Amino acid sequence: MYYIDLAVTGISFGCMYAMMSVGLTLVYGLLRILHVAHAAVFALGAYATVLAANATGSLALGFLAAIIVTPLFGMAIYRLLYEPLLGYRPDVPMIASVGLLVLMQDAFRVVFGEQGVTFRRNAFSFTTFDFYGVTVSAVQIALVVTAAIVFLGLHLFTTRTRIGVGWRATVSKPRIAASFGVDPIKVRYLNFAIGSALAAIAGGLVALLNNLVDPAIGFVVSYKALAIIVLGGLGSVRGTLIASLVLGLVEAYGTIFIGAWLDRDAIAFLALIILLMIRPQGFAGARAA
Amino acid sequence: MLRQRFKSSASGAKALLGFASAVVLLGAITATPALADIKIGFQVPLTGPAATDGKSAQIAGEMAVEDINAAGGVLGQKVQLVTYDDQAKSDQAIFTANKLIGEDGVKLVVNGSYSASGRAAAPVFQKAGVVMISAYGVHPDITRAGDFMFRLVHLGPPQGAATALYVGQTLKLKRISVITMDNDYGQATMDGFVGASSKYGIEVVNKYSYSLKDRQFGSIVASVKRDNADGVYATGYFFTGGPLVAQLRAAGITIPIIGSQAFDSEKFIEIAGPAAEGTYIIDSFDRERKDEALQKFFAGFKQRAGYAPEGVAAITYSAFKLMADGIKRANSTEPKKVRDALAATKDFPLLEGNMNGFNSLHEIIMPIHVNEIKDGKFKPAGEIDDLNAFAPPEK
Amino acid sequence: MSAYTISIVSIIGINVILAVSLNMISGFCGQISLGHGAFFGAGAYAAALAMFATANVPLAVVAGVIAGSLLGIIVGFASLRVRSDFLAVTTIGINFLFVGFVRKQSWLGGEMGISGIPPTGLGAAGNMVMILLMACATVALSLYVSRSWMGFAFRAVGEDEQAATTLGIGAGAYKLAAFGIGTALAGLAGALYTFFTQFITVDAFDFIFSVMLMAMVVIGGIGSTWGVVTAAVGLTLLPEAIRFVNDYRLLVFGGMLVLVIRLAPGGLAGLTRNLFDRVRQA
Amino acid sequence: MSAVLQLDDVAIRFGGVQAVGGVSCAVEAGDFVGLIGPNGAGKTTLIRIIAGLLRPDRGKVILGGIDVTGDPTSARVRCGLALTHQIVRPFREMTVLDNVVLAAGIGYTSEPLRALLHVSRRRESERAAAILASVGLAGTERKLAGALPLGQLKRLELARALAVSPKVVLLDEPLAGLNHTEASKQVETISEVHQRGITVVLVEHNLEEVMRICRRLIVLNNGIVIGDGEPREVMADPVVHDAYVGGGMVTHAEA
Repeated sequence: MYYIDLAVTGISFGCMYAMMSVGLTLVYGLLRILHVAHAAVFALGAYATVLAANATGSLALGFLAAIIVTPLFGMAIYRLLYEPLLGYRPDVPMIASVGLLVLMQDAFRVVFGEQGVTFRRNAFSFTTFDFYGVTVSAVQIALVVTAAIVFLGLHLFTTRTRIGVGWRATVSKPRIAASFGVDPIKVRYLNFAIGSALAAIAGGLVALLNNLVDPAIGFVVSYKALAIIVLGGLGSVRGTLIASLVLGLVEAYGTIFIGAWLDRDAIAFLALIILLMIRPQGFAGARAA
Repeated sequence: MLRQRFKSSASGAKALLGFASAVVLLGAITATPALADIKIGFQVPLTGPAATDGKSAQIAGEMAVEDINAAGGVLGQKVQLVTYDDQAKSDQAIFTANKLIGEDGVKLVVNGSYSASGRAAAPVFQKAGVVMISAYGVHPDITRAGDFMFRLVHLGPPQGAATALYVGQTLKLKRISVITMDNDYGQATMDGFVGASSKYGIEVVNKYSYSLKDRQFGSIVASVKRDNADGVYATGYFFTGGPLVAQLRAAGITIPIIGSQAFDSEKFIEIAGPAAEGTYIIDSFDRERKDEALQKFFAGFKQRAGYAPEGVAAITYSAFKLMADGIKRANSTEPKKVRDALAATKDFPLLEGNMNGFNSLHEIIMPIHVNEIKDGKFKPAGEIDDLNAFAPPEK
Repeated sequence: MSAYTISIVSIIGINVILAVSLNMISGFCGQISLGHGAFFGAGAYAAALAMFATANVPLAVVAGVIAGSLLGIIVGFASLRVRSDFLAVTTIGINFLFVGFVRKQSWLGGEMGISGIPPTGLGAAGNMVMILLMACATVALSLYVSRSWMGFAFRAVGEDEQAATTLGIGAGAYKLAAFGIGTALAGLAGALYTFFTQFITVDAFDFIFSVMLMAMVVIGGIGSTWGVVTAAVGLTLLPEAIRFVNDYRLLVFGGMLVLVIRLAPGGLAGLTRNLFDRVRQA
Repeated sequence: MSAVLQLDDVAIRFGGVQAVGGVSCAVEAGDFVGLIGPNGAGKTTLIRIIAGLLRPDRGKVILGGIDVTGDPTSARVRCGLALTHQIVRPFREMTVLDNVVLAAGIGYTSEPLRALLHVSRRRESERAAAILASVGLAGTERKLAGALPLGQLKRLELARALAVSPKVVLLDEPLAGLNHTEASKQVETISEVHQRGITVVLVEHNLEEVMRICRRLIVLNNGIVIGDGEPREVMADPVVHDAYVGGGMVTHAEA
């Protein structure tokens, strides 16, 4: 039972990481930018969820607010920060992005306070189910289900809809896609909008799970998601999903078995560095090379 | 590359200049000092990971000084607060300590910050002959720096030892799983608990640790569940303890949970919600004590900060009150005299209750209060007053 | 000179060494490193252990330099294997690994850090003079390197590795050299920091600190020694001089980083050059 | 005469494709060799192997008598090989002169420590200026390389190759993308290079020019050498002819 409990923990971590990182990997795939400020988008999503939910008394409205606000923010980042920097080498927008994250994190502190915000009513957080001795919380189930829906939806969107196919084509072969009438600029905005919305959902769920949104909430995302998308072979959605789940599981077991000499954050990077030394191109191979 | 496009940056230059001058202007407005007679230095972490506690400490410090001045000041003089952000970092602490000494000519200081700051600042103040009261820095090094150093919080190890006493004798729990927060406070307190546990017949079933940034404890929760212990003791802050307790309870773990001092915040109850019920918090201050100063502080702080004061706020407030009292008894602001007056403190009323005094190392001697969360409120759950059981180290 | 002035000058000196050394790696040679704090920390811890073992200042400096550069050369080897944007993530990873590892090592004081490090015996003012001398030496070295054939080759490697290779420049050897020199200097800064504080905890060497250093390099003008020195001095003094900056330190630094990259990618150095060009034209 | 560049049974496979299948040849000092072949014949792969960008599955690359098969590009350059890229790769943020000075400083830059210990660039600057003049780029020294038009960049590429004092230069399509006038100028320069005693290996699509200036022709098809010798004789060989016509490449070989 114990190991199953750990696995449940690991899988729910993994789903959470996957939703945090997928936006990052989409941006990288399209623009070759390490969008570190994605973590600020995630944090904004968490704040929007909790604040709107507290104001309206409805969790659904909270999430709705988050997936309206964050895509706008994400697209604004693209328009105001990245677009003018596209001509430079990729380090340049990345450093700007780090700057934006630091700025936003401090801005959250100044605006929403050091203490953080909690849900006023959050029965959801404290609901659990027992499956033959394995305890699963409602939020964990929500995480896994949402992640499944999101990734399935993303898959369908990019294979079945016109705009989705155009999007995927733009990511892999921008010139050809453009010649078939796909507007690459529109695709970029779409990319930021979808990636940001997913981060917002992840943010809202993490807020529920912790029942706390503090200014540091995005910080963990910023570096762990970076490790994940590199592990996943930058730009690969499937690789990101796999890397997230693997990392979630490694952390769930690792916290117990190697926690005595390395802390949890370092585990992700240890895995990352080992992998990069063996396979410099990441899990999913040469797709982005 | 970056160098490539500097030609197009004329507009950038203007924007930067504009920004810089705006900053300078703002600085000029806020930097004008008010003249006052007795300066008390104040180091608090206003930015960085410790900002949560720093903010509370800052508000409490300001309130204390206002209250002191409203009551006519000390020795007929007003008290002026000189506050610096130390980011709870050692280099910034040294830096601001030197600034307090050199620039502001401060002779008396309250360090309202974590150990990393207090440990670094203590030798600097000691060397300069400046009295420092560490409000809530728990590392032993602080008072070991010398005789100008005082501490108003119980050291980590004595807190842990007192917890063991309470868990073993009052709660009568035998098998305990322990969860340590990975920072100096969490570790030192846990060391005290584990060291004293055998004395009270406690068996530590398993030890776990987490980092300050963790908010999800799935693995630890699953492990605690498997341990099948009689109770859980965790060190941490309210923002880690809240999610931890919520997740332990959510996993169906119903055994008693004992939390360390820094769980002490209304926010803890807010975060953990109904799961907070029944949690014991060791060295948490008694909010119901019939004490006018306490109730006034409570109301005032809440109004000012928008949230209820936690232990950190109360102890910082008390530190200023004690400093003022020391000056009064010394009848001088001369650091040496204030130091001697402080060392001789007897039965001084802190917000948390009466302190007995300081020992030879200027560590506080005072019973430890325990709260239990009931109906979403802090309710007294006894005092640990066997002072010998958790006596701090002597010189 | 007041104790305050001494300590601020000391910190400025240390930051100058760190920013200039990072500029050698990221500015001269184009290898973006966001984990400079790790090398700084390695130097600080090594120097602390050396001070406990021998109380010999030169030895502790050497220990710091060696520890910094050893770790740096390991990372340098990693940089040979990974693409440039992977390198940034790898160096972030090194920073987190360093912090995460030291946190759990009781022989390094774990969370408690190491305190009571024996003093250098030079006093605060003496330490400051030593730090300043080292900072000047670092700046001189940086200026020299940028003028030497090595600096020339660094620029080539930073701009186009493959093209450099076809001119007989072994890009790998130069990347290693850049990491080796830059991180040795970071180790030196670590040793000096240890002398200055006599107390170290691992939090002082975290990722955010590395970002601050990168901010100094970018704001100063990546690749320009004088620009970076100016930024290191300015950004250290700014929070001291202006209360607003002190209270909203990260807000201001983050904002400046964004604004500079967005509006003046050449940093301070670029702005001055630009101004100079215009004056000349007028 | 001894071989400055020798290939010994060089072969490489990509997945299921034998891109180069056992090429052996020797280039004598002072020779002027054209390497041609239809698209997909393995020319680019072979050049990348010679340059050290790819490692062959078997066989050896020997430069001036030294086996360099395992060495990186930079080491080969130090052994006397110079390269120009098909797609120009100048250091765009350096001046034209600096681009060449850097190449001329190979004596220093080949060794980081030596590079660290030397500062003066006077001699190299003078040499670089002379080389620039010899390729017809006099007057552009102070411009940023990124600001030059393609025709001049191609010549800059050549100037850089010359500045490393090579024994043999490997020119990868130095005429591609140039208009007629520019191309014939470039051919002239290449001839001058050869007259200075530098061995030239030229990979070029422009068969007309290749036939005109090369002394020897090596023809690749499907990864193997199908013709080697005096240009006219080689092109008269029916095997070569078939390969070209079969490869869909209409040539002016007989013109």
